[in-house]
Amino acid sequence: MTTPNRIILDKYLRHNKKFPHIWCPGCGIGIVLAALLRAIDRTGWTKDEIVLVSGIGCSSRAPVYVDFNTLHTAHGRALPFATGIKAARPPLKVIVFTGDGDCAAIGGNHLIHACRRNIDVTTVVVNNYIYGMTGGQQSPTTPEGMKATTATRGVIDQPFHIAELAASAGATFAARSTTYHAKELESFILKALEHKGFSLVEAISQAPVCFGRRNGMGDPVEMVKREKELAIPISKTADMTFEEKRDKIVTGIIEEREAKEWTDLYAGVKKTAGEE
Amino acid sequence: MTTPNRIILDKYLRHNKKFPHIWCPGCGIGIVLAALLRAIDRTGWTKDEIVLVSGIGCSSRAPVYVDFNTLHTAHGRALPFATGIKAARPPLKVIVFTGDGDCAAIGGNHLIHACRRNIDVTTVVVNNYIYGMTGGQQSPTTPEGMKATTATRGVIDQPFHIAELAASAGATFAARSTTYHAKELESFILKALEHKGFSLVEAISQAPVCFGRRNGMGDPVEMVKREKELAIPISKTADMTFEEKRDKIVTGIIEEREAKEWTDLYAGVKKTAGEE
Amino acid sequence: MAKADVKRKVVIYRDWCKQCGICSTFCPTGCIVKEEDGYPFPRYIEKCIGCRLCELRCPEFAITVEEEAKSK
Amino acid sequence: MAKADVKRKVVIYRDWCKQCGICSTFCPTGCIVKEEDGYPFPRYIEKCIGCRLCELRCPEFAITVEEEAKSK
Amino acid sequence: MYKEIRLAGSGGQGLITAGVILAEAAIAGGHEAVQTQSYGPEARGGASRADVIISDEDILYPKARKFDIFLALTQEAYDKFRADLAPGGLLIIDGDLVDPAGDLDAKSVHITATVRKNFGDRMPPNVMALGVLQGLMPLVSERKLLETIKGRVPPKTVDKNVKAFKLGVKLGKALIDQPAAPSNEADL
Amino acid sequence: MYKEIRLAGSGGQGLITAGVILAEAAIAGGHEAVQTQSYGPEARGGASRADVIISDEDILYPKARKFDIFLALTQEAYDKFRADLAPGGLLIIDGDLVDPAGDLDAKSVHITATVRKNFGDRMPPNVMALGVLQGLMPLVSERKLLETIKGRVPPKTVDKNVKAFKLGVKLGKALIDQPAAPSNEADL
Amino acid sequence: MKKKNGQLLQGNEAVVEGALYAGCSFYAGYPITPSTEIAEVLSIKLPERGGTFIQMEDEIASIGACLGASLAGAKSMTATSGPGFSLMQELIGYGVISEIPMVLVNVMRFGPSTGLPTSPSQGDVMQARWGTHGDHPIIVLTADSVPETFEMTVKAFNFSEKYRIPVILLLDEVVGHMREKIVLPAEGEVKVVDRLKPEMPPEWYAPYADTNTGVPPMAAFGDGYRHHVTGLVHDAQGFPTAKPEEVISGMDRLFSKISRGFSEVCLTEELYCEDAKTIILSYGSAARSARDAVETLRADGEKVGLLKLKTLWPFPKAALEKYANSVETIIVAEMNRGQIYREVWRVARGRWQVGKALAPYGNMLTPEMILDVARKVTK
Amino acid sequence: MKKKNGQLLQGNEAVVEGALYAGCSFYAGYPITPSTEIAEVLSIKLPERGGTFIQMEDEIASIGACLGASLAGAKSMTATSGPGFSLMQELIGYGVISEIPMVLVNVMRFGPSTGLPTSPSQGDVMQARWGTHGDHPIIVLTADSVPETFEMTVKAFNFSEKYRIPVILLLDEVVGHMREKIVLPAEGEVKVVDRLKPEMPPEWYAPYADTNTGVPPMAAFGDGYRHHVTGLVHDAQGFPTAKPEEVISGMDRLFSKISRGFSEVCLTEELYCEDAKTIILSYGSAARSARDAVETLRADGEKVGLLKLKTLWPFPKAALEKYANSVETIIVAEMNRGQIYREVWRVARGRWQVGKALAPYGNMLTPEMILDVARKVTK
Ligand SMILES: Cc1ncc(C[n+]2csc(CCOP(=O)(O)OP(=O)(O)O)c2C)c(N)n1
Ligand SMILES: Cc1ncc(C[n+]2csc(CCOP(=O)(O)OP(=O)(O)O)c2C)c(N)n1
Ligand code: SF4
Ligand code: SF4
Ligand code: SF4
Ligand code: SF4
Repeated sequence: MTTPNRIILDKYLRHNKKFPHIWCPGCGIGIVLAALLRAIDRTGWTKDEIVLVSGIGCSSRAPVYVDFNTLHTAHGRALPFATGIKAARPPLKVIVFTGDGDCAAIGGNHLIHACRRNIDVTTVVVNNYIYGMTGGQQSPTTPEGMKATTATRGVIDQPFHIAELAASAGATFAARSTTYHAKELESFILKALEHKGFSLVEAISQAPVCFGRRNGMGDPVEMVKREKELAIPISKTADMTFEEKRDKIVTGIIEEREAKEWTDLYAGVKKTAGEE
Repeated sequence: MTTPNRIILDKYLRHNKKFPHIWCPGCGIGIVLAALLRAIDRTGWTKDEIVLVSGIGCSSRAPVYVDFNTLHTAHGRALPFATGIKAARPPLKVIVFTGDGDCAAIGGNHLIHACRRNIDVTTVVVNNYIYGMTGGQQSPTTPEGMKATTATRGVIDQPFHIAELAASAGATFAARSTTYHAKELESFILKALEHKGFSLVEAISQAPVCFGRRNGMGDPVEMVKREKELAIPISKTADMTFEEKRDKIVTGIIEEREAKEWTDLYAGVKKTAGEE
Repeated sequence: MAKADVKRKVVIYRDWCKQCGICSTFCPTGCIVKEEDGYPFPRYIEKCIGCRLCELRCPEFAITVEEEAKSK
Repeated sequence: MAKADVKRKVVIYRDWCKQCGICSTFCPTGCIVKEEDGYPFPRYIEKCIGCRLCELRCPEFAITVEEEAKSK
Repeated sequence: MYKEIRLAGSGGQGLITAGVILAEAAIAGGHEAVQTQSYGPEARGGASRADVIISDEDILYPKARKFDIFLALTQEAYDKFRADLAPGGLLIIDGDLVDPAGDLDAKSVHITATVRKNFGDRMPPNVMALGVLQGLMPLVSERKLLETIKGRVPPKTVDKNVKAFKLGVKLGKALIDQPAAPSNEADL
Repeated sequence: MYKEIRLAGSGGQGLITAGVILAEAAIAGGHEAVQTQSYGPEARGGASRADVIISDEDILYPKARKFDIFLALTQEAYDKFRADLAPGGLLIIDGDLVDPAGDLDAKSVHITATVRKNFGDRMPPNVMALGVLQGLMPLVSERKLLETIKGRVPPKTVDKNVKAFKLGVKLGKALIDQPAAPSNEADL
Repeated sequence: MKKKNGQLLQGNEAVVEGALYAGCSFYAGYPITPSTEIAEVLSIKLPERGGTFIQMEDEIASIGACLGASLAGAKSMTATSGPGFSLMQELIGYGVISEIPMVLVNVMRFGPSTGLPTSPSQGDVMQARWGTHGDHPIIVLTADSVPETFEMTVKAFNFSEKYRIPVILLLDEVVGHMREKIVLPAEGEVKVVDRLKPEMPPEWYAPYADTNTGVPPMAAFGDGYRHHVTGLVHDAQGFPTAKPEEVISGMDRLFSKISRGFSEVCLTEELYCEDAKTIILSYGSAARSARDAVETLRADGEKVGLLKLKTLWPFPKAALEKYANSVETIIVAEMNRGQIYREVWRVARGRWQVGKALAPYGNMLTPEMILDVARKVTK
Repeated sequence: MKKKNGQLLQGNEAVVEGALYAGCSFYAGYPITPSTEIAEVLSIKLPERGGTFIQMEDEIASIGACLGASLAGAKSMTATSGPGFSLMQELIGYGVISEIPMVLVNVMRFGPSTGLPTSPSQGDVMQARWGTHGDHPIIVLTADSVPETFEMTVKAFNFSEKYRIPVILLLDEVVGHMREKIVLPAEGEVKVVDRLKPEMPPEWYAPYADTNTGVPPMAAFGDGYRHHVTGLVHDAQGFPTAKPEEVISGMDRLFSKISRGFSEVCLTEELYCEDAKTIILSYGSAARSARDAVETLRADGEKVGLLKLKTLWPFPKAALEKYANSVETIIVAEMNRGQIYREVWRVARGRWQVGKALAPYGNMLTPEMILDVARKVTK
């Protein structure tokens, strides 16, 4: 009988890779990856037409485990590579799997420009509020006051809200969910995959070893509970002030609109040019 | 008698520089620079405490003409330099003068992160919708359908709206005006200078040679008229749809809020650390 | 197939499980419990309602919830 | 000082002027006109209301609008 | 033949195009030609100049150094480069825009004014300038030049430009009082 | 004296700290010491190992190659590095976690279990392991070791760690049946 | 629109023509003087032929998109100048270790930093060899004329496809901006190399396996050969490894695939070298002045030859070795402070003297400047 | 907290101590293994002393912020590893041409690209010299132990301030991560150099004027000496220029200010070189193995010496020249494919042979590997 995980195990995991995977016990990256794989399965796409692209980071290690065309680029550069792949061969389904640092720190410019271009790439960001792979430094999403190895007295910068930022840069689909809401997460990712244009799903995730421990957040279970408690659907935030929303995790579809997609438009340019 | 321009001439222009300046006849950069200088004059700041920082581009050539501490950095990098200056010596008044390409193309990541950090730097962007210095290539703000040397069949990407993008990245002051509205522009810049935290003023400006000519927009006068016609104050846009606003220039203060500023917060960190 | 007609099996692949405790904690029925040795175990399998939350939330792909028609 | 008491002078520094036409076009009173040679000139100085728009919009820092109390 | 030609003026006068046309016509006529141009500190408007070297042998060093022909359409260009004209070289100026201050060698033509008068404000003087040059000292065949002009100017302006060129040739020929350096390439 | 020591186990057992303490105490005692550690493919959790070289002369090559002492707190560590123990070297294992499979040289102690029993789950076994080592083969003065421990463990845990260390020393001493390589550095 | 007598083309336009001839179907770039014309012309021509032009947000994104497009099967190219070239360095290394073909054109201007942005220079020669971190092989070509620019652009694509490596075409501003005569070859006249595609069944495909050339076949994403690509050191399957034997064989193959091709890759042109006591070694636009000087000297009866480099890296050592017993002095003529000059000393090993004729101030090296140096030597 | 017998410190921590000792008051950086500890420890210690630590969005921003802070008067530093170092290349050139002091630490790991991110390597040696576009001078220091790391960090600041140039401290992972004994000097014990400030009235100040050292005094923004700073070639006032004479004098001064300081800047250590027929030349952690090997060989009666480089660039040629008449072979021992090895051939000019003992696979070079090579030579 095929349960979701059976499908993942049989169809999508690379059998020549070493499992369990490298992520720390209880780290949420695996939950996000599983949600992505279930969503992919629901699209009906073949593995040959899917390209999974990442940068560098714990989350960016995901592609190695899964049996698609997989590409582990340099830190922050997943989106330019993805853009090149999609622009050069539009029938490919291009998905980026990235972390908050990879995508919003060093990769921030590529993120906003991919949004602006509205190119048909789906980005799944594992936002664990920290740089995991390098051992727990502040990230652009670390909430104010939290501790990190480079902010032992607490972070003083404002954090980015990745989904909102993406929307305001031009992304035509942007949503946020958490590893606690694994099913909702899956459904948002599915919507994102099926959306024509640039889409982004921000998955709030626990990083027990490199973030939770330092901030006294308890074990992975406590961290997942926290996600449950802090989550508030966007539909309920209309009357909330900035301050009230500040410590919440606003979940839901932040942006969804139709707009012409880049490769479609470029196909038009080719057509005109060819006829000139 | 001291008229605004007399003040500029006597007090702020570098007398050993060659005038008229290098900008093409009718180009709006000089109008934006003049507005900045008038606003600076109104702050009462001394020239010694002001640092004017730019990147590379026609607009980024401004600092060379004015008698402050001036810094002409590399393409896109004005904000990191400005951040270093401000963080290292907070009493300095740090102002960035940049172009749409410099600030929102190659410099886009620095822009959103300076906004996020809410560091007390004022950025004045001359948005002329084009890369001027390199001769008229598409910029991230070039409106869809417009022509550029690298988009002779018309731009297909969505444009950034810099002030809105800055606000959503965390800027605590963001405003937009045009060279036609030189007085309003001056007043927004003054507000930005006096604002504590990261502030940005987007100045829509005509680039007759590298943009207007290619797009049949007529001479500088025609281009300035266009600004007048397309401008619509933000107060009147509440009920407008995305499509309706699309071709307009929304002017006014897009964002203005109070939030703790980075160097102030860091002063707190120093205090705590020193007492530990 | 009516619920009552279904027989469930919660298979936990111990070789991959890192004992994070997520499945047992969030199992809405208390079917899975964390054993002495730290590993989860579907001790009260009869309580299982087949919601698959354990399966979806396991970071290790280590759980599958299998259902079979009950042989009457 | 009442407006009528003021004498205005619109000084255009021709060496810096690039003849873009902005000042003359947007002068609300028609005081400045573009001459044959392409340069602006405050031909109808008496119309000038001292709004300084020409000064503020000149990209070349080439205009100053000066005011003096009229000698009665 | 080995000739270095400099066409100098300001951006918008179309002198780069003129240089390109000249070089292209030379190639079409079986010569070697190299065209270079100067860029200011930035790739923007302002002063502009195009150099062409036409030769019957391989052109190695590609930059003009002592030009045989110098056409100056602005005072700035004239002042800057006059000294680099080879002794006995041909100097053409737009007499309305350049004051040669007693420079007796200068052949003065009213190019810009003639263009304006005949074709209006928006027409650049470049093609007529080429005509003048051709009239004075033909370096390449007139037929090749005309063909090249037709290929290089905006399609809608072909007729006007052909006319301008021919007018230029006339102006040029009229200037020949006694050809200082008679060209034997006239009938290439 | 020239001794290479490897302390190996998994992340969270605090073996890097143990290595640092050992090296620091050696320095405080007037020796030279170098401490190095391995990093996996990333700077993250997982396997962990700390090497210490203690010597009375300059230590040039800084990496341990044939260790005189090897402490293994996990099976993985034991399997991976057993072969690199110098002949006659001292091998200490946590008997509850490592199966030495008939390795007769292994000195087996119940470090982790003893720590758990006495100090609870959250206490790492590192300092007790140092005690065991000290009991078995003192390389540096016990006083210096204790001082260093006090300076390197979290302030709130100093007392517990001192106790753990002393308990370790006891466990270690108890293991000495007939000291295979008697140490004459005991009273440094 | 081929012309009988050839046509007038700018160096940058010749890059465009060469790229299209070689089958380039993807360009991503960010404008910068003096390379911008390459982007501008391609933005018009690529879509006419079904190819794709995309302007990216910066140079890092530009090379990233090119590498991505190449992985998707396209022959891709970007062009830039010094500042952008510096920014691309990290991903050049990515292309090398992941063995992704692409062509990177750097039309050099005077640096460091913004320097003199419209002045010619050959200041990025050593950077092209060493600019990215870590040991790595690289292929760097150059050209001294418009026709040679076309030729070397095609070669750049050919080498990049054949050896699975980013190839750098290093032009100088003079060559990039000058217009001269070129007779464009007809289709099929010049050899065009396409990358080797795998023919085995997908299960057997190892994207980084050793082969008899050292270059494994390359499947495009979407071709049914699902595989993994990473900038980490990887095994033959493309998966990360730190096993010493796999690191050694993987890294060694990376270098040896190029060294096995040295004789094909190292291109030079020689003139009067056989009996030369003095050889002037030059490349790019400086080589035009060098040839001018050599012709003058030969006319004066001096035994002087010209060795022109068309490949800068790997350094064409063998071409110099050939004359090790006959030449007394090699004068390096270049537009920088002596970058290839250093290299010539390195390979000299005391067998010949090395002189230099340099133009390191954003100026063009003239024949006279070379003659001055050469005459001192030959005297 | 100074300890009598010294204290145990990690190499990266020694960088921190050296920086603080030298007066560093500003750090901007982006984490990367194996340099991250430098940032982490400074993030704690800098604010305790009134200094500023800021984590930037990437490495480009990090070096940009450091250059800005330096212009505002702070001694500033950043630290990174290969990938970040590649990204910083453009702005290194900016610092050089604009003459802005700062220290850039690169704790090398194995490349190219992500490579083997926790494995040691000395693969960025040539990149440190040539990584940015255009001809430029640079100072690159290295260290082989924790105490030397402290010493060279202080020197890096001193040279950067004295010569107004970014100084690169090139460490390898082994040195960065090992802990060993160090006796930290008391305040005043080691010389600390501060930048020369202008003393003339502001109207007379020319920020890029020639002086008797070639290094003009440097005013900080806010000191009342309003001036212009640009990455374009500039005149003595700092304003852009393309006038040949100004380009020549400006660029020449940029190089000559460093060459005038060669004897001070080029640091080496020598052991048994006087009578050596074979010299082992090494640096960084490889030099520890080299010394080990040399001691063994001397004990065996071989005439072998050690030449340890503490300065990599400018290449300390004079230290080799000294033995040009006595040495027969110089063996270069390094952890790459022979980067300094090439350089030693370059300066050899046929006077000595050059051998190599390399560890180019992310491994540490051992004394045995060096002995193997050396014994073949000495035999
Ligand atoms: C150019 C460059 N800079 C820095 C690094 C070091 N680095 C690797 S991963 C990482 C951060 C990863 O954080 P994130 O993207 O949030 O992923 P996570 O590990 O938390 O999943 C950093 C800084 C690098 N590899 N390359
Ligand atoms: C790293 C780098 N890439 C590209 C360039 C080339 N370049 C100089 S200015 C410019 C664009 C300027 O556009 P914008 O900032 O809009 O200013 P404008 O000239 O329109 O005022 C570009 C692409 C450069 N100098 N450096
Ligand atoms: S280091 Fe952090 S992000 Fe990485 S696997 Fe562990 S918990 Fe997850
Ligand atoms: S399927 Fe639901 S009820 Fe059954 S064990 Fe899993 S979480 Fe518990
Ligand atoms: S001040 Fe006003 S009215 Fe007077 S000339 Fe200027 S624009 Fe016209
Ligand atoms: S606005 Fe200024 S530059 Fe333009 S025409 Fe008037 S005075 Fe001249």
